Amino acid sequence: MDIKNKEFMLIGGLLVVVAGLMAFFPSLSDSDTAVDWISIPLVGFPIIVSCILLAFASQESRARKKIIAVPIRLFTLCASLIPLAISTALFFDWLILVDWDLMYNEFALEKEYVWIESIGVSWHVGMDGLSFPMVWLTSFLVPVTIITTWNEKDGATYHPLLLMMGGALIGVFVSLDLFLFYVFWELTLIPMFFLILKWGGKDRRYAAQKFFIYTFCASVIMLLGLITLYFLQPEGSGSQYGSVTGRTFDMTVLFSNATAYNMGDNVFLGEDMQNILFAMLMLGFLVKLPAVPFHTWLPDAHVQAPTGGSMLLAGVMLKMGAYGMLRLPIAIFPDAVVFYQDIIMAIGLISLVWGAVVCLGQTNLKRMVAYSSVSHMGVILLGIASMQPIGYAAALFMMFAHGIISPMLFAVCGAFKHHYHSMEIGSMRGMAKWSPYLAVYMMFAWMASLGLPLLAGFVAELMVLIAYWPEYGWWILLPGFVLAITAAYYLWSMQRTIFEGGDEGQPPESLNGETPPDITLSENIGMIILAIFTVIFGIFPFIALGMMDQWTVAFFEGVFNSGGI
Amino acid sequence: MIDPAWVSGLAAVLFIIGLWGAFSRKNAIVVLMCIELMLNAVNLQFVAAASHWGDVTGWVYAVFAIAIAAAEVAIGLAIFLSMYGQHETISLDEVNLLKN
Amino acid sequence: MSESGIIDYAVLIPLLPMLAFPVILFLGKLFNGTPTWVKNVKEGGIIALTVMGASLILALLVIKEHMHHVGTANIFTWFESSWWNSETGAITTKVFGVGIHIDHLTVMLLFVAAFLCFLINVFSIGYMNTDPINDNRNHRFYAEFVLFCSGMLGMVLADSFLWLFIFWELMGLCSYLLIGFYYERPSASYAAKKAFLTTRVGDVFLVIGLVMLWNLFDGHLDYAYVFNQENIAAVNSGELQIALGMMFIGAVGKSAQFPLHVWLPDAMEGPTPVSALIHAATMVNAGLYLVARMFPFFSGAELGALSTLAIVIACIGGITAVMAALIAFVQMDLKKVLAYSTMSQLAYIFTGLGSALWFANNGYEELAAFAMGASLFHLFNHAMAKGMLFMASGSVIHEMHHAHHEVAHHDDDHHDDHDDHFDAQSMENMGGLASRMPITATAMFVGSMSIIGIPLIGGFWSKEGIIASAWQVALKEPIFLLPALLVLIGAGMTGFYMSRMWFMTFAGKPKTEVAEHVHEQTAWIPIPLVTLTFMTLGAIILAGMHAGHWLGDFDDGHYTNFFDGVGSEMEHVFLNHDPFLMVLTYVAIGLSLVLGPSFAMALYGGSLDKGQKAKPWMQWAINLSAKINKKSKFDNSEWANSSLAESLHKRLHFDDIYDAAVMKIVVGFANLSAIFDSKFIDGAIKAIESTSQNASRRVRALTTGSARDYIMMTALGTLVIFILLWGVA
Amino acid sequence: MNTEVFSIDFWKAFAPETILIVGLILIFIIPNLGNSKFRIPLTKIQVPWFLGGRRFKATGSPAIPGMLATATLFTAVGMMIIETINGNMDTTTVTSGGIVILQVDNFSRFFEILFLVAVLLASMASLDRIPANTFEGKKSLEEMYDNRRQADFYILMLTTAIGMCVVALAQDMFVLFVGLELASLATYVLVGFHKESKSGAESGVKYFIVGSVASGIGLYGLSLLYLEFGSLQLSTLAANWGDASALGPIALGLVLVGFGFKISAAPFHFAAPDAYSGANSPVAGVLATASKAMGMIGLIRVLLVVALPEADSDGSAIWLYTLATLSVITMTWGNIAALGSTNPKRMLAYSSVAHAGYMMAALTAVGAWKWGNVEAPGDYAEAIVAAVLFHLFVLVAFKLGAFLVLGLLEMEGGASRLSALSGLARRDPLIGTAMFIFMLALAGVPPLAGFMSKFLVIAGIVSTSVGDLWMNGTVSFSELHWVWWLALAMFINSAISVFYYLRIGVIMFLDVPEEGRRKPLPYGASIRMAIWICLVATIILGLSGDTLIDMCYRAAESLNLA
Repeated sequence: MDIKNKEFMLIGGLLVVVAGLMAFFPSLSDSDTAVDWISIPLVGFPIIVSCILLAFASQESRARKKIIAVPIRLFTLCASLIPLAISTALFFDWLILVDWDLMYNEFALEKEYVWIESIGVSWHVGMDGLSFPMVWLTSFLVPVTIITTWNEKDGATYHPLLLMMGGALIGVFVSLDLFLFYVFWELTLIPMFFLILKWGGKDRRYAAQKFFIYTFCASVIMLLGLITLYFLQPEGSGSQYGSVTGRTFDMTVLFSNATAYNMGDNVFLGEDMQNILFAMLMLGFLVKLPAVPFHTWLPDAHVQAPTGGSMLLAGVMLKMGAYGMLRLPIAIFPDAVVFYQDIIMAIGLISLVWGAVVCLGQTNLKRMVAYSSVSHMGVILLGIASMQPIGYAAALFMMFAHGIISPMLFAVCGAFKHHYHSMEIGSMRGMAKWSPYLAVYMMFAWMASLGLPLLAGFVAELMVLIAYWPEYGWWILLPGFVLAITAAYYLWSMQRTIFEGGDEGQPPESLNGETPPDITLSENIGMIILAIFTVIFGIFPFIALGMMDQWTVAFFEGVFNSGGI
Repeated sequence: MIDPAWVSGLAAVLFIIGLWGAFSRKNAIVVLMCIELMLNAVNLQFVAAASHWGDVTGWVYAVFAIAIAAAEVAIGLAIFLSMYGQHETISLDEVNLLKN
Repeated sequence: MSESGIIDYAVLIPLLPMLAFPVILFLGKLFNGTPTWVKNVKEGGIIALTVMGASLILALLVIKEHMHHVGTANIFTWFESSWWNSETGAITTKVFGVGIHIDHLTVMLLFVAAFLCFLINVFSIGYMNTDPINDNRNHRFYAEFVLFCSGMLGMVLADSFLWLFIFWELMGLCSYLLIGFYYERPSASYAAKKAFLTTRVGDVFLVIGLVMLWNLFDGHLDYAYVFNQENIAAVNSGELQIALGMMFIGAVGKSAQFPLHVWLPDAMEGPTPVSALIHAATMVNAGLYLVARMFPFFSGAELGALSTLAIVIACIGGITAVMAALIAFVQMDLKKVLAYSTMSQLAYIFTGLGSALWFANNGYEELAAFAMGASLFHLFNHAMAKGMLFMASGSVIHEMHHAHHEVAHHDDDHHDDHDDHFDAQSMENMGGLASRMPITATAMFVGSMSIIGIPLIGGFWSKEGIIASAWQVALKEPIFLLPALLVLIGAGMTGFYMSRMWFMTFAGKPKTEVAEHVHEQTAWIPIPLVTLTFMTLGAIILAGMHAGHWLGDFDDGHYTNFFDGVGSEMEHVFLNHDPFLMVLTYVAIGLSLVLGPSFAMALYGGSLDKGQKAKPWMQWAINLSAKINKKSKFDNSEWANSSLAESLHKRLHFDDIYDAAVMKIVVGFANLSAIFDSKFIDGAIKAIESTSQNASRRVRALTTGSARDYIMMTALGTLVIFILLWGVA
Repeated sequence: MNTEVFSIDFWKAFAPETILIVGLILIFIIPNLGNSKFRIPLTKIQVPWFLGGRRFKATGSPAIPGMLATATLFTAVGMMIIETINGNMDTTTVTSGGIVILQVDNFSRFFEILFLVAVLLASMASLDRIPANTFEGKKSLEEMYDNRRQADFYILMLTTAIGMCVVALAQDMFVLFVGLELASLATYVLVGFHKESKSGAESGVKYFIVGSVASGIGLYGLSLLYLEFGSLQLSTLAANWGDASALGPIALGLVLVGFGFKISAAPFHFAAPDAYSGANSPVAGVLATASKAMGMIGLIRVLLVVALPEADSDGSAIWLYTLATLSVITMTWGNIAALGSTNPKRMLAYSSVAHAGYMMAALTAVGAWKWGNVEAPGDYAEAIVAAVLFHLFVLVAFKLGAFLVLGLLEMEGGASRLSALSGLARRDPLIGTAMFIFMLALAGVPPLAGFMSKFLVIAGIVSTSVGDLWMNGTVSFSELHWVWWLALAMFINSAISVFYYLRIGVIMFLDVPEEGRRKPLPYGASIRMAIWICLVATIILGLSGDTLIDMCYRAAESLNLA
């Protein structure tokens, strides 16, 4: 690339940064003096850093790219550790004392800067018991993903994309403004789209587009719901309110409006209005989750996505759907929740059962794991349909636990693809002989995913079942049936890949007779970190569950008790 | 004096003939003539309306419309010429490289 | 009511092995193949032995301390959960903790578990480390083994049903790993999967049962709360029965009872006798433990409300007892005979527990205590005897292997060839080993006698108790006649198949060349055998301690005078004041001692080779068998070829049916679903895409390229606008 | 402030437009400066006359007209921005003989800025796209052609700009139409400018023919309006609209056709894809942005200023259903057609049809005007108009940007197949990324300007459909005005549109460059600069559009709808 382009790039990079700063923090100075721990360190920093790295790397020649990949990788890793360090420190009160025991509609570390004044958009961020675990999870998964996929080709652009993804995901979880929320919601699609498109498998063209379009379609419907909701709110005046529209996108205002209206026997908006808006918002979230029958983008995206992409996709991106449900429609429309309770349950149950049954019919390892995600996400819906704090806490914990376990599942799948160039379940046998480490991690991840006690997934599943029984009684047999099916497909896939095969094993044909290698050191490190945390949260679930339980209690106090059901 | 309504009616007829001709004829020049017909209908209409209202602006409008029509003819013929240079035809039906 | 003392350290009993699991695994991975690791640490065996020893010592200390009173300790809060009352809006928070609960039941199981695990560890150092096939992977075995022990000990010590279940699942995992230890063998891999899945089916119901129980008891599963009689009285006993029934299905799966028994014999196909031993002697007790744990519910609930469940438990037990014994008749594989025997004996215990629960629920406290005691005592006896039998069988198989290697080595040079078809486990290849393996033969002899219920030896005491209890219930509740009759018949059948096994293996002439070269080698194997032999024989002492009255009289302690105890126990058994029970006793003895063994001797007895002599305490039996065998000329070939025998060989077709059901229905449905998913659900999405592409083609075809058409469309559009404007206006 | 034509105040108010005209004249003159002398008749005195003869080397450079045009446009647009940006600009009305001809206010200035920015960017891009070559050395025929027509091209560009400015300023329907014709006639030529190619000539013909018919129909509509009301003054028409006879709607429909062609609404859009694909990319960009905005001015004037019922009346505009139908047809048609299009320029053309549909949907919502639950319809109308203006403005950023990227590709060959774009991101990551961002903006992905504009439009529609219902507390869904469904239609359509926008991205990032396009892109400093400006505007207006939104609001307010 000639020198002139670099000038463009430099100017452009500078402009982007300046624009970003100007746009995001116009009133940084006149807010109160407390340090903003969220905006820049958790959200802005990863995104800006990755943008700069991408701009930098994209200008280099192919040969130079290989050379600069290593320093960029290292730099990305270091950069990704900063959000992790900060979110961890916030949890343990190392930086400042954070009171996580919040009432409904109270947020810790809340910050608000006016952004687009005319329509009442503000950069409003904050965290509570619902979002903080997700924020931590994201900041934790990004470095782990980077480590696990250390050797991915074209790392100079790959790893910055992961970092950007992390920043955008955290942005979704911390935003307390509907507009901001939607912006980040869509922003997550772009790095993922590129991850699939540039590092994906054979059908990546199809998968990347399907992923993008499918989820985009759903979220525009959601956006229409949000806009309608926006205009149905009473006008007000204040810095959050739009100078032109007189309404605000501020979620906290929305929540307090909804709560105030729902008080007593009243209903926020009309009943059919509630139901329709609830359905519109839920549609967006259900597709993201994904729930059957909106799930078919997921297997395609997963199978084609590179390992790192899958890890973040399954680990955090799917949870955005569940997070959104709990944050918006359920919080705002408690009466609609009651109205739709059985339908939510049915969708959850169908997802659960269908996902598991289809898993059993898959022959591709990664496809199977992808469907298992569908199945596990159904559990979250069951928790929500239970209408009990324990069910909600279970859903939250499921999000969290699945967020740790599923990256490991996909890391294992990725290792298969990376080292054996095959993810067909039947194409190899006895790989434990050749890759003992991989076999151990596979076993571990599979067991964790099928809900083995003392690993993170179990508590969530158990709590969901506990919450489910009093509401739906003998329907519980279906989730129970799924527990067995889940075990069946996982064990079946292990039996046909890492086991059997005689003394020498049967490496897949795609290796062309080469000796099958074991996983690399970086994969090893990444997976063992995930494994350790799976065990930690399995044995000591209260670390995360305590906060979640507090949140659900506050949520029920604030939403359903004042909702006057 | 002729009732302006008659003139208007004539204008309408002219207009419809022009429009009809514009899409029923293949020859570009004829189509251009049909367009001129439409513009002439407009002129007639303006003049008729001006006399109906006793307002001088209508005539001014008509003059301007004539100017526009003249410019249009000039540009149109130039464009047709360049088309003929390339396609060696002025039949509109045969000029359809760009479609779909 | 937490107290300080040794119980504070009780948590270490499961914790130590659990911590040893990663240690052994990683050390093994690091030092694999180095001489120190192989020779001195025995590839992790010594580490395992150390922690198991420590656990055993701790366990003994705990047992000593808590022989007489219940101890509990809270460790930490596991999670909190909140419930919302939609009527009142009240939100209550339930705390669920982790803790330790030690009572009589725990003490007994804890001893069995810790003791057996330790012995198994000793045995496996002898067994595993001498087989070249295990080189460089023994550390995996020991790691999985200690994790398994951790599960077993944790399950026993847990203070709630939930933690019981958690450790129960942990054991399930380890059993999966151990059965599939030789993962490269398809049979092992298959058996492992089968074991896990079959027990998983039970576990699903167990979880559902737990969930129901949780809701019944207002968010509590800890024994301290749920066993509180007031709390039990407060719940709906109908629902309680269903919940307990669900949990019982879990126990059925874990303890390999009909109809979820199919995994246990296959688990024996897993090629390590050690893992087989672990399953048969220890893990299967988990189901029994769970059912025994339910006792307070039955005594606390409404009279008679739960008796249906008690009957079901007993019936399942009775059916399994006879079914397993029947299948054991035709087994040739040494370990499989033992496996079926395990199933059958566990079934006895279930029947005993069923009777105990029935009594408890119908207000017969004394009888309930007796039945319960008998059942638990049988559990103890069976665990000891069966542990010994498995070790002995392992010893036999191990030596057979070695002998086979020697023989094969002499014959040709393919000494590392594992692919030949010699089956070291088949009894058809054995015979006459009594003189060549004296210690093993003795152990096997004593163990078999204990299982059969030869008077005064181990299992006799408890088995009589169970049969008596079952019949006593049957007198009050006619449906109970079914299990009562079945266990009585089963006693005779036990006599047959156990004797058959012993005689086929140890008596008669060696059936193969290999069997002639067998001799005992390692020092590690006999130690546990001898220990257990004495434990089995010593059961009489426990009997004297009124182990049979364990449950009811736990706090008083009846064992002050040992000889009085033995005497009264003997009197109780042989000269019962109730004539019915006395007759029953003799019928049972007759069946198990005379009828069964006689048939076995007649069929499989025979004297040893010339010059070979067994130890005197076995020689008489061999001689007797040779005599009976000669005299009777009993021919069972017609029966052996019958269709019944055929289906017994096929394990009464259960496996086939289950396999067919799973493969045809479940997998078939799954495959159809996968097709449906991609063809229809995803197909709908694709159809939208292709439809819109088609539409696009059509719409673009309207842009014909001809300017005239465009003008016409413009004119048409003008018309449309008119119509719309006029239509509205 | 009221002024007469050519008074002092007039020149003050119309300084930027004057500069344009001066610039135009300069482009006529400067290249023709030479050493020619004029001999005074009957004498031998030769007075230097400077026009013609042997051209001076300095002024005769073929690069001069482009520079001049760019500088003129830049100055004019700069003056306008400085005048408008602070928000307190005066309204100047030009009257002549009691007839209001032009009016400078926020609305007209807004559009003038829009037009001039678009033309400025296009002419910047054309500096490279139709490069001027020095006279030294041997030139190919093509290069000679390019040199010859430098002045023609920029004259036409400036003429277009001036015509558009007149449209923006006009207060009389006929003046508006004259401006429209001025701009149109210039664009007809611009479309067919590349007359050495078959497609260039063909596209010119088609655009001309269909455009002439459409403007003929529109003009006829005007004459009917005049017949009905006796005046074409906007204020008069608006005041008397309520008393119109049946001729009113007929005239309205005909005028609608004239403007419908300009904004390329279905079914008057057919010539647009052909014209865009045959024309130079920068010109096509101007057609898709500025020309469309010009049509929108007409629609706003006719529909909102003239044909809206009085604010104190009850009920919605007469054209409500008509426009709703047309908008839905237009957006769906555009998107569906674009879906399978394999020519990027045609695809962009169809997408611009779809965008026209979106804006028509917004106008429809204004037409709902004063239904039961709207107390102050002006507020809602202003919000929607502001949204439309915002949309039109940001379209200049990303739609023109996309065309300019295609223009860059045209410099090394054609850009009429999707494969021309393949591997673009690999060949030039910056341009590839810019194009992708333009595509995302077109699709309406946040946080880009395209999202913001679509968002505002939909918000406007929804706000009208909700009206003052929120005051009731409990709102039933059935109480909403049906224009809410237009918002849904828009969303569904923009969801469809993602498909083809994304395809461009996939092609750029995934595919291998086609044969003959392996080398780096041609450089072209000014076209890249133009692209770069578009890119930055796309991002910044998405992130922080407040200033622009305020401008749009002020512009909408100056329409005095309520």
